[in-house]
Amino acid sequence: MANHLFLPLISPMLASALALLFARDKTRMVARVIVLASIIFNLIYSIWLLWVVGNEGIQVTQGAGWEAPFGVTLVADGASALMLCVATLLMLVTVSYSFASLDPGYENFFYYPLLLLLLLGVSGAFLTGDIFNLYVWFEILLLASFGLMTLGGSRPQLEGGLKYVVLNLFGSTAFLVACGLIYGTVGSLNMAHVAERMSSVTNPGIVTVIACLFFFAYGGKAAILPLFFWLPTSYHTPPVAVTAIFSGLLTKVGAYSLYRVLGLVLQDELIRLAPFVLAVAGLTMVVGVFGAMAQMNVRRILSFHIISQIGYSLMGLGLASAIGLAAGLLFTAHVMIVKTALFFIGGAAEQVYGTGDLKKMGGIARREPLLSIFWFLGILSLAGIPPMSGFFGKLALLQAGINQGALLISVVAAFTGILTFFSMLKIWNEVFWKKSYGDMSKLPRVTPGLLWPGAILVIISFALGIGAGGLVDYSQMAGAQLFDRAAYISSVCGSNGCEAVVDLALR
Amino acid sequence: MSPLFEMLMNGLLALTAISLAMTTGRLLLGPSIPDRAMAFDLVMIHTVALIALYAIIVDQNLLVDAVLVVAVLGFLGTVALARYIEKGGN
Amino acid sequence: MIFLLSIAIGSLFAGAIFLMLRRSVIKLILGLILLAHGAHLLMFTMGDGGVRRGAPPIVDYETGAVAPGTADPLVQALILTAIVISFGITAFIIALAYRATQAVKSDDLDDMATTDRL
Amino acid sequence: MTILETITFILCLMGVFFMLLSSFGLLRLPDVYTRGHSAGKAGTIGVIGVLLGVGLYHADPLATAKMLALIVFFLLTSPVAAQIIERAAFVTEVEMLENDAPNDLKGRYDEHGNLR
Amino acid sequence: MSKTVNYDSIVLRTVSRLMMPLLLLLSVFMLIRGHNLPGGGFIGGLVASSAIIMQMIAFGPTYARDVIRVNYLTLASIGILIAVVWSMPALFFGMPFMAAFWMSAPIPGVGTMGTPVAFDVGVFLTVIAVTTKIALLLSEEPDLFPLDMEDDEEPEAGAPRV
Amino acid sequence: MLLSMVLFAFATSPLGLLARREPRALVGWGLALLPFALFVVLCTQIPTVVGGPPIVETLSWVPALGLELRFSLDGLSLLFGLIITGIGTLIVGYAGAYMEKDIGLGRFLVYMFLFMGAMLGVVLAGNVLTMFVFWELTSVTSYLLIGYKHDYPDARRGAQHSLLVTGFGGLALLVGLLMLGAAAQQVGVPADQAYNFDTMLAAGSQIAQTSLYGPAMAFVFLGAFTKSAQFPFHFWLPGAMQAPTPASAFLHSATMVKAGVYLLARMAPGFGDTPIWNYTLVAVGGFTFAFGAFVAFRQYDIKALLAYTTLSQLGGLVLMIGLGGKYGAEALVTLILAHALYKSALFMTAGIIDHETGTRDLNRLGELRRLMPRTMVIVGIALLSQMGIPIMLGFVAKEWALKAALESNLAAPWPMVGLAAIMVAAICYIIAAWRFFKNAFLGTAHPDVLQRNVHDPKLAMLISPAIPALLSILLPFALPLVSTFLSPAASAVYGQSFTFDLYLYGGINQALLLSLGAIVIGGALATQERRLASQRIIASISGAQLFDRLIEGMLAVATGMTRQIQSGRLRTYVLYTVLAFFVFVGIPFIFYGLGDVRTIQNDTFYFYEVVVIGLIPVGVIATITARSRLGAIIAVSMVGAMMALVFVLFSAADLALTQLLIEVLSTVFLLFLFSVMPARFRNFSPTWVRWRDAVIAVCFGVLMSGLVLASVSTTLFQPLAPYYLEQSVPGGKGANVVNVILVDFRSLDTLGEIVVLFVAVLAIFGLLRFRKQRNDVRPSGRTLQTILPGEAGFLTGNAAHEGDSSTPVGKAKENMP
Amino acid sequence: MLTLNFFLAITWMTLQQSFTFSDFLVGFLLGFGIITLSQRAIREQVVETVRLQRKQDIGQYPQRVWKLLSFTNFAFWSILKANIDVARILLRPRLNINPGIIAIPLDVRSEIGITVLSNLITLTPGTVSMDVSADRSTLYVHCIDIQDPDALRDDIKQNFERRVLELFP
Ligand code: NA
Ligand code: NA
Repeated sequence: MANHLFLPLISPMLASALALLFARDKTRMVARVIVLASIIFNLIYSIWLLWVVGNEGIQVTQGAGWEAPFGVTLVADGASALMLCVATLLMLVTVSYSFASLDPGYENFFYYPLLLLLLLGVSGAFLTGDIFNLYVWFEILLLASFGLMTLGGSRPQLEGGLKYVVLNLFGSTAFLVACGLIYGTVGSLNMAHVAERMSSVTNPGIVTVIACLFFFAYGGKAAILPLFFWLPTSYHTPPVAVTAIFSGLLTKVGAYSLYRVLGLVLQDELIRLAPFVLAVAGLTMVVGVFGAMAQMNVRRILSFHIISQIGYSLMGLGLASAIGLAAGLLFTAHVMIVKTALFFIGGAAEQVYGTGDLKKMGGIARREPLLSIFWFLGILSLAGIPPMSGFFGKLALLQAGINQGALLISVVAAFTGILTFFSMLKIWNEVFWKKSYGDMSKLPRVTPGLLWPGAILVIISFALGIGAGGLVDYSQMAGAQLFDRAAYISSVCGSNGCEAVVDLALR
Repeated sequence: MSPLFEMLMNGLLALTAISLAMTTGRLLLGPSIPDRAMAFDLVMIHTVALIALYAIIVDQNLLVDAVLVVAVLGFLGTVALARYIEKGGN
Repeated sequence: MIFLLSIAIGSLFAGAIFLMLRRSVIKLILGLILLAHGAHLLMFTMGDGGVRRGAPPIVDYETGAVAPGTADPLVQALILTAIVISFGITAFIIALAYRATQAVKSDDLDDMATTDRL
Repeated sequence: MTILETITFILCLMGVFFMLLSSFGLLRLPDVYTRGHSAGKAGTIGVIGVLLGVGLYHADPLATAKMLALIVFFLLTSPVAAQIIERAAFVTEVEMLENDAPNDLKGRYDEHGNLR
Repeated sequence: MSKTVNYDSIVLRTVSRLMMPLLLLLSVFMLIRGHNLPGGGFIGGLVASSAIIMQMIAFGPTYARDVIRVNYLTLASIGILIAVVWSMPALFFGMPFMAAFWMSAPIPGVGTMGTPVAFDVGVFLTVIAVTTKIALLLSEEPDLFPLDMEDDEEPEAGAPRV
Repeated sequence: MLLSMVLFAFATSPLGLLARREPRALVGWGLALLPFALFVVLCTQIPTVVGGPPIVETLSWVPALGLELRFSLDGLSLLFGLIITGIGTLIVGYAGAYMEKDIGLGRFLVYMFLFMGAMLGVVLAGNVLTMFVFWELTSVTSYLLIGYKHDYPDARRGAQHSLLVTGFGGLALLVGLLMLGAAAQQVGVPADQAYNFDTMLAAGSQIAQTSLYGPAMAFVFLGAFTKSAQFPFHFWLPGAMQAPTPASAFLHSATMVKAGVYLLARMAPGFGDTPIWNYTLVAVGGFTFAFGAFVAFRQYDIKALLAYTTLSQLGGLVLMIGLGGKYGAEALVTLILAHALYKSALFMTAGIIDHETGTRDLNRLGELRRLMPRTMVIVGIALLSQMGIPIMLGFVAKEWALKAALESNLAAPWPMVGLAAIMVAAICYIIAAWRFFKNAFLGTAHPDVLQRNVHDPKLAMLISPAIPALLSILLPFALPLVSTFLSPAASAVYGQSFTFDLYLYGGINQALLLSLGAIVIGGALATQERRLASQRIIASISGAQLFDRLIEGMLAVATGMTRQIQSGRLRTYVLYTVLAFFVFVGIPFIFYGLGDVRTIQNDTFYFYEVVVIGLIPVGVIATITARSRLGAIIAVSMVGAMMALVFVLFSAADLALTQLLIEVLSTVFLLFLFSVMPARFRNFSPTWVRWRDAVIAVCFGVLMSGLVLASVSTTLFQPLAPYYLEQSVPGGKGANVVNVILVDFRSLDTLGEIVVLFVAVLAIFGLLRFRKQRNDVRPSGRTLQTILPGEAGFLTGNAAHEGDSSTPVGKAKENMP
Repeated sequence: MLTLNFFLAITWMTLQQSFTFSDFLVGFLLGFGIITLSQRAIREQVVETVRLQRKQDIGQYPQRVWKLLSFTNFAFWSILKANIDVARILLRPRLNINPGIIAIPLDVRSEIGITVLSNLITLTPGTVSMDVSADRSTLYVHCIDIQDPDALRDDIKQNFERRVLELFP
């Protein structure tokens, strides 16, 4: 029993409730300290968890002490631990960027508690081993994201936010329906138990449909091809820090859920649906990057890239193999870090200029050399240029794809890379290299508080590239765990499986 | 519970259901908003009655408290509707 | 009974979709409410043995004895959770729709299309 | 059928009759104000009848007491509901049946909805 | 279309006032009995906030805010804190989070107490606070705007001409 | 040693920043010691390499992906390594003098050093993935070098073209290499060695049998051809001349563009004998050879002229690899050496001319024989080598190229194709060289040029082109030495160890005659250079413009598509989403799920149940058809009440209560806020849209009904419900099992649920109370828009959307809890 | 207030369906808490009623209990009669009604009194209260079938208001 798995959930819950009590001008620092303490605690914990999972295998605990499949199980395997760690890291950086960039007004309106609750939802989603519980965490993170998205109340935020909310709710409803159908069909919600029963289900037809429904639901959260509208319509509207953390976390939780539920629980169905998944993956990559090419605004370009990159994560899923999932995880972890970094850096430029419009910007390379260096390294990482972490994500995916004979998707994935590079270079050319139209000397400089959050993430991306060996090994371990149903089931329910537990309990 | 009583009570439930359907007819037809609001009030009253009758049939005392809450809510809903009909202009 | 319920569920979803395809903010919200109803009712039919009459999942307090044919309590608990969650979200959407309407000065959703303009 | 059951049935029957009556009236009466009569009176008495029946059926004085409390609640709230809806209808100028009967309320509301 | 409306309805005010304490009592009742009969923290909490919202409707938000003088946001976080804190003891005894502890004997008039009950109280408080606060927030918003929207459809027969 | 060399190159690159200081010419030559050190180290390895097997070093990096830092030094690597470091030394010194007045020299040299490290990595790599890593780095660093003068749009454009084309090629190459690796694994090479050059090439003939081989080669060729500017990917190379001349001289003559050639040469031993390989390379290489030379002599810009001869020359190199055989290998390595020497000299002198006269336009230049005699000598020597005039190194190389074509083993037309290409190129080179020399050094110059007090540059600058030019004429007198040095390189290309001997005169043979013939014809035509240059013999194919069109077209497609998809209208999004639902769920349901639908349930039902359930659709219809806002809200509430009744009728009292409470509270919330919106719904949509939506909605509803019927619980599995019922009292101390589940069995759900409510209230609070004018707050209030006089005003941007005149921040603060 | 507290305690016991001392205690404590919380809401009304009661002597406690009982009796039969009247009207083949609104001057002053009266009027034959004027002087009543407005007015004043006045000022 790894009861410590509750800690990353308790900490933000308590901290957000406490920070709320101090959300006043006078006690602002107290609230900040509480928030920071909670996130730092979570970060330390998740790094430790990464280590523990790496050494001791899957960690399991049962909520309220009720044995699986009756209670709510929390499970940490390689994928969860990796995602948890990256998510918490991003949150820490985001909070520090927010300290430097946001008007104090936000603080009085519970910006930081909302961030913590977002982290709570994300962490819960990564750790839970129960499909319905996943729904609950999803709703928490969704609602927190709604709040953050619209906090500030400018017209674009409200317009974009409304669409964001409605389309996400549609996905949530599909998720809920899928939960219901899976319970109706299989009679359980515990992932391990469902996975076990799946192997002996006698009417696989409806199960395939349910798998499709999950694909639709999580796909919507992950912003795959025909379900991504909510993302580009809204992501550029809230403050930079919010966009950044959204880009890092939200769609990735959707991708993670796809990995977890389709990759592990409904594995047989995934294998059956693999060509479809790959087709969607390829189209998502291409359409996303085309969207990015069409944009002339820093954050909107980056937003469309999120979609394109989800295509890569989806490709890892569609390969329907341990190696594929491992590659997808690696890519996803990388893109979480780099994407957030790019939003921070682009956002810093945007804050200096007061606009994200490429046509109006220029001249930053001369004025802010450090910012430019990190941006350039960031786009290299995003485009998959070695030795940045992006290269290894791409390499792993392409290698897995080609080794499995999925040539078409691999080629599409490779060539989407150049389009990605193209549209990122557009930003580089227009914002950094192009001469500024105006006299920039009167504009404020980028403060260290705005520069370093992104820079640190870029440095991490670089370090992950240099130390890619360990990361790739970890991701392959995680991928293998993710694809190994038997091991998962025996970790959660014991070596005899969940059905044996049920038989014993109901004898 | 004697079979006859059960049958009769089922009949009463059916009648109440018919009554409910008729009320819904007014809710559909309107024509004015207060008409609909009034129909809504009566729908809630029917709900109370249905639950109460049903409580007899299934012999469940526990539903009685549910009736209490439904009654409160029916009132609250109707009052809110009436208030906002006045406020918002029809 | 399941057949009838499935028709009701279908009608809830159909109504929800139709309303969400309209341009009025309020219709959109009502559509979302119906959508949630549909999902909840759908879950309800998914309980063990479908739906059951007159057998609430309440056991004898003293002995813990379970009457045969008692309804599935788990699915009820899940729906309860889902209902409360959708309540929170509905409240938020109401507020959001209000603010959006206020900012755009129109209740026409097509007037809220500026953030996508290229 | 025991006596208790018979009494219960009769009370419930009465209640259901009035419920039916109220919904019938709701359909038949010509304007919202007259429909208020049907909803406010028949609905109340109908539900009270049913509640009395239920209260008696369980033959538990405490359950009956609870039912009586509920009946008082209905007597208190149901007419209020009917009358504020009628008021709302009047304030928002829902048409009345045209006839020669007096209308003392006409023109008594000022522009703020205050009744003189 | 929007006009300043007199909220004063004597009957409504009277009935609402009468019902206020009764409904609050009912809410606690629903909370406490929830463990054995339909009810519980959610239902209880919702009933309590219904009571307060009824005041709001009858008297307007300004008054309702003063009916019960608490900071609802603080109350909400206290509710969460109660729910979480009472779920934590198990962790210190090497048991999973939220594992239940029960008193050996029931408290007369209330019933058996245990951490799940305390948890339910947290739920109760959170639900009251959240629902009421949302209602207060929404009701205090100014009217949107007098929209001059022409109807491009024929009015229904018998519809009011406002 | 190899690893430390590459690391040294990267690690010392920041030293380039020293060149920010004066005197830059001196600092430049000082910094040239860095590449020179590498050059010396490589030179010490010559004996080892000439004598024995390649030196291999390995450092584990990402073993799981078959990527290890594996370096190997053989003759070919050594040849390239020496060219890179040797010419690199000269260029760095030259750059110091050339860019003496440019404070950016520091940055430039950093890029140069990085590039040099990357290039060394490419040629020293012993693993295809290692090579790819450095390959990509050369693309990136060359991008930075080409775009060095990024204030100018042309520089940005040239840099972007170069990066896009080579980046595209790089990705293709990666795919190709991975395919080769996969093929290698298929034929039994262990996964951890599948990406090493030696093992992969050793399995070359087996790999060529696999189905992956064809596509793999196609992608590898794409990579190599783009990098080496082969037709039709040649256009980026002239554009890349936007780079400062030292960079052009280094990248686009001596090093980077040869990376593609290097790769092909490296792979030749493994795959060199397959038809795909030979014919593609001969065709592409040959055409580029002739085409580049043909276009070259019509240029007016010296650098463009040089660029085209370069790409022609690259075609020649590819042609040599394609022709194969020992002669092919020998010709290849000789050509590489000769070209590296004369072309770097020419580029550097072109830079000198530009630097001194301020122009590179041949129409404006002239008289330089008088003004810059030393420069003239250097250019003259280098041009002679390029023309392949006897006793120059270029002559030897050309001779060997002709031999390679004449002696080729390829099937019938291909050797002739190669021969023709060589002849055309040789003739055109002479015209081009004469054109350059005559227009620059003879005749008269434009008055503007003469005003600038043109003279030979100082030694620091002149020495760099002088050394390779001199080598071009001196090396033919040390041909045995050169042969010894080149033999291992040729062996590496050929795949077997052998030695060969270069000579200036080997008797009268076909090759010599053809070579001399080309000189004669070329010389004859050269007298007519002005006429030839102005002839529009072929319409000038501007690849760059084509490429721009391609990009513009793609952008247009992207914009159109995005505008179409991302319309901003929520209902369109919902529509797409619903249609996607049909695709994602509906179609699978029809194929897989229909069989599970059990339409007839053996189940009795009561009249009142039918009515209650039936009222749900009725309420839905009432909602849809309601014409007023409140009417619709009431109808929805009615539906909610019926839901609650359904819950009551089917044993879910808790649910019913919760449902009802929440229904009424939601209604109240709706009423709170929407009482002042327009009372009636407007008829926004035309009738056909309504009908369309109705059909879609009904389909959706039917689909959901079908899902219910198909998956409604059966006795497939043992239900879990009994456990909760049985454990409720003993374990959960409560009789209401639903509540026990909520607060005990699945209390984590409930905790999450109240957190949802908690989040909701925070979110709503912020939403309603916090109103700001702008999204972001900047440290100071200034923005570009406030500062710019008006330019930005023309452009549409976000600012236009932010007309929300709501409560200022100050008021929001008052509303604090 | 104490009465209210006791009342709440008893309500609690009713809800709990268990009349033990501990239940009373819990109910009393809860009642105390609730009253403390919602003091503002309740106090105004209590104070007003008591003030008006002092002004207008409405008899001793035993008498009032008796009056309450007789009032209940009266109300019950009136309501039943009212419903039968409505039924008669409704079930007639032709609706032959003459609805209108009449104003009735009020003597009752307390909020509770007005509420009880207006509810009673709503529940009894042919009348539904519509609103009370702001100065509490006039009650407006909608009648389903007005033949003689003055007779109706008298009837309400004599039968209903008098009885209500006996109980509430
Ligand atoms: Na999302
Ligand atoms: Na729950």
